[in-house]
Amino acid sequence: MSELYELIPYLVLSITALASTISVYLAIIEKDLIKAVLYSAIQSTFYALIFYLLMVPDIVLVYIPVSVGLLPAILIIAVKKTEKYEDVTGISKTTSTIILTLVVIFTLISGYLLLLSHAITFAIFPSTDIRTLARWFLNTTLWWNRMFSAMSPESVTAIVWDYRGLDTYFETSVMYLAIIGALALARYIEIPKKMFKEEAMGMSIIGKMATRIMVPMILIVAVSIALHGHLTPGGGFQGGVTAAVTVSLLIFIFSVYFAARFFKINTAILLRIIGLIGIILAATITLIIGFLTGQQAYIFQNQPKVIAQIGLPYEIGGNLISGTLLIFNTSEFLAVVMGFAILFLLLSIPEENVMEVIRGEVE
Amino acid sequence: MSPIDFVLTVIGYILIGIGAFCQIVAGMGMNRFPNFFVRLHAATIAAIGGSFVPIIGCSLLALSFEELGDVRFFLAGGGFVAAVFLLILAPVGSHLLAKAAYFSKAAVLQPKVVDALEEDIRKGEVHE
Amino acid sequence: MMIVEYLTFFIPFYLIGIVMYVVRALKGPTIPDTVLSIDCLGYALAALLVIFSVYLQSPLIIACAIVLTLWIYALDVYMSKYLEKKELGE
Amino acid sequence: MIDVRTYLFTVTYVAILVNIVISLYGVFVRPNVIKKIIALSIFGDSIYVYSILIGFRKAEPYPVIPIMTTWQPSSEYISQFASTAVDPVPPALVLTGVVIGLAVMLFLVFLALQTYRLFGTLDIRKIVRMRG
Repeated sequence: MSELYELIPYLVLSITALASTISVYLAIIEKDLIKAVLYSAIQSTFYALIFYLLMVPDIVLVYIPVSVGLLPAILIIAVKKTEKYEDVTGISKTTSTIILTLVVIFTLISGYLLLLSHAITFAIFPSTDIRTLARWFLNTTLWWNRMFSAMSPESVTAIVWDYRGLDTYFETSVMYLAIIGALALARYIEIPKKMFKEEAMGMSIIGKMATRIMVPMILIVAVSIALHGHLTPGGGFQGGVTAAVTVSLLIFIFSVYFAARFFKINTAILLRIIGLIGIILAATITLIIGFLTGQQAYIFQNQPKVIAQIGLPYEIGGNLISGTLLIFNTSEFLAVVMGFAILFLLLSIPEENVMEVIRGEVE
Repeated sequence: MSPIDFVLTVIGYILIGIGAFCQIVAGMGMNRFPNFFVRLHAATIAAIGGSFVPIIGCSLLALSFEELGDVRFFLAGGGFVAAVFLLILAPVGSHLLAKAAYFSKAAVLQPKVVDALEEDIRKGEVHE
Repeated sequence: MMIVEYLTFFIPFYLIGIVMYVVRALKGPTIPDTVLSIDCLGYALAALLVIFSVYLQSPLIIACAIVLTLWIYALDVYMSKYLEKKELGE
Repeated sequence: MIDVRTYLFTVTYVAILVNIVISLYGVFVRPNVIKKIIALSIFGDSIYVYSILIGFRKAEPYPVIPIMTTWQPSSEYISQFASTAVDPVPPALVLTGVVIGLAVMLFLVFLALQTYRLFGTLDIRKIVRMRG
């Protein structure tokens, strides 16, 4: 009984991996593109279960919205706007066999190297010990000595913002650049000005009613995921992508003209800029306090260090807030929601309007 | 174990057992029913019987599981929220899908006995 | 013996159900069949996630189930919008 | 005598390796741009799973998440937590990777849409043959 109890998670892990392999194979060889997108969504769902069983809930919370939700959504929109089927005539057999052989050899070599990096022997199953760096992070994430601790019980978020802040900062920059690139590709294109009509637009009344009920609840859950990011799994990005579902529901179930009542593209850009300024503030607030009081401080500093005695309070009135982590989570939440709002608004513009602008540009 | 904890545990296990039964039934229905509109029945069983009921059962089980400490209330609350979301969203999703599939003629209605909706559309009583 | 160990008997049933849904999703002759099976698969996985969070005694990982439920519904909405003849924005 | 858990873990490992092979084949051979984007996203996801698999550990009965459940931990609690929690460094890396991957994919999809609007096709062989 006890052995079976320990065996079940590993059994589920292997079955899930095999099922994901089948769906990946079908997704690649399928000619109907929309079915390929759906098969890749199945694969993403199974990967989410694998991540869950490997005990990394932060990754599950960010992976499910990204790979089950947002990426298929945008690919579905792209397939609807472009070709529905893939033309596979004319792929010669020898080329594909040669490439397949090369890929197999490359992957076997890299897999073998990965295996070697993992352990010297062929024992793939991980040992009971982890590397020293990880043990140090686990030991100091919430500790009595504030000089060496991030004062957050959530070690993943602590590493993301406190120990590797610069990395997260550039990640936000990449996201910013992608959205700026999308905006640049869609320049001069505007949402047509039309009135929203309840009967003629959108989907059925049942969907509209359910959306009206659910949108506040979804927002509450998203905000709680974002604001509890330093205590429970989650954080700014995870909460933001969860809240982005409300924007897409408003656009798809009602219509873009209904969503344009609440926010236009320019408003979304403005709110996103406010969020980005908040992230910069969270990175430099200790430095600003240091300048004002004439003490030494560093950029990306959260808790006081030995030679820089400034730090934000890690608790207020008995509630743990972990210094700048709370500011970072809130700002990131705002920036991410508004980024996806911009993307969905851009994608929902009718194709005729886009083509008019492009024809004007080309000539 | 206090009596109320015992009752919660038993109810939780019963609900999880009902869920397991519904999963098997829905899976068989999913594979053996002839076309899309009949498979919607199996989907209802899967969503409500197979997922909503065991999530509630797990929440009750977690409430009675005292080794977890105070965090078990977090588990139970999260489970109830997930169950409520599922209860509202799953039928609406099936409805939207069925409506879109019917009007776009994406699903084949093969063993067809009578299509009342089509007759109503022809008479002009219902429009899309 | 802990009370959660009896869950060992129930988890295989959920696994069999999930495998059946995958078979239908990969076999499904039309696109709505596939979407419907992904629906059932997602909700079954959400139930399995809640069961595993009790089973592995890690209560904090429950939020994943809520998020999975939400996004499976969103996938439904996207696909029904794809099947409809209207433009995406309307 | 091979442990059943080791065997099942190896099955997972090999299955993800096969996924990488298939997705790389899709990236190199299939002509449609959207199909290439799908294959590229599957490739990235498989690499993330590998990173997480490296951070897994063995613990009795099962490892716990790298998140404490109490706010005022005692030293015994911390040492017990550090001896059963999984490695928190790969999740932090993968978190960054997922976000950057999403950003790149979004930009690629927008580029593909623009390509279709300008060239009228998404077949990479036809696009390459066009000039100007």
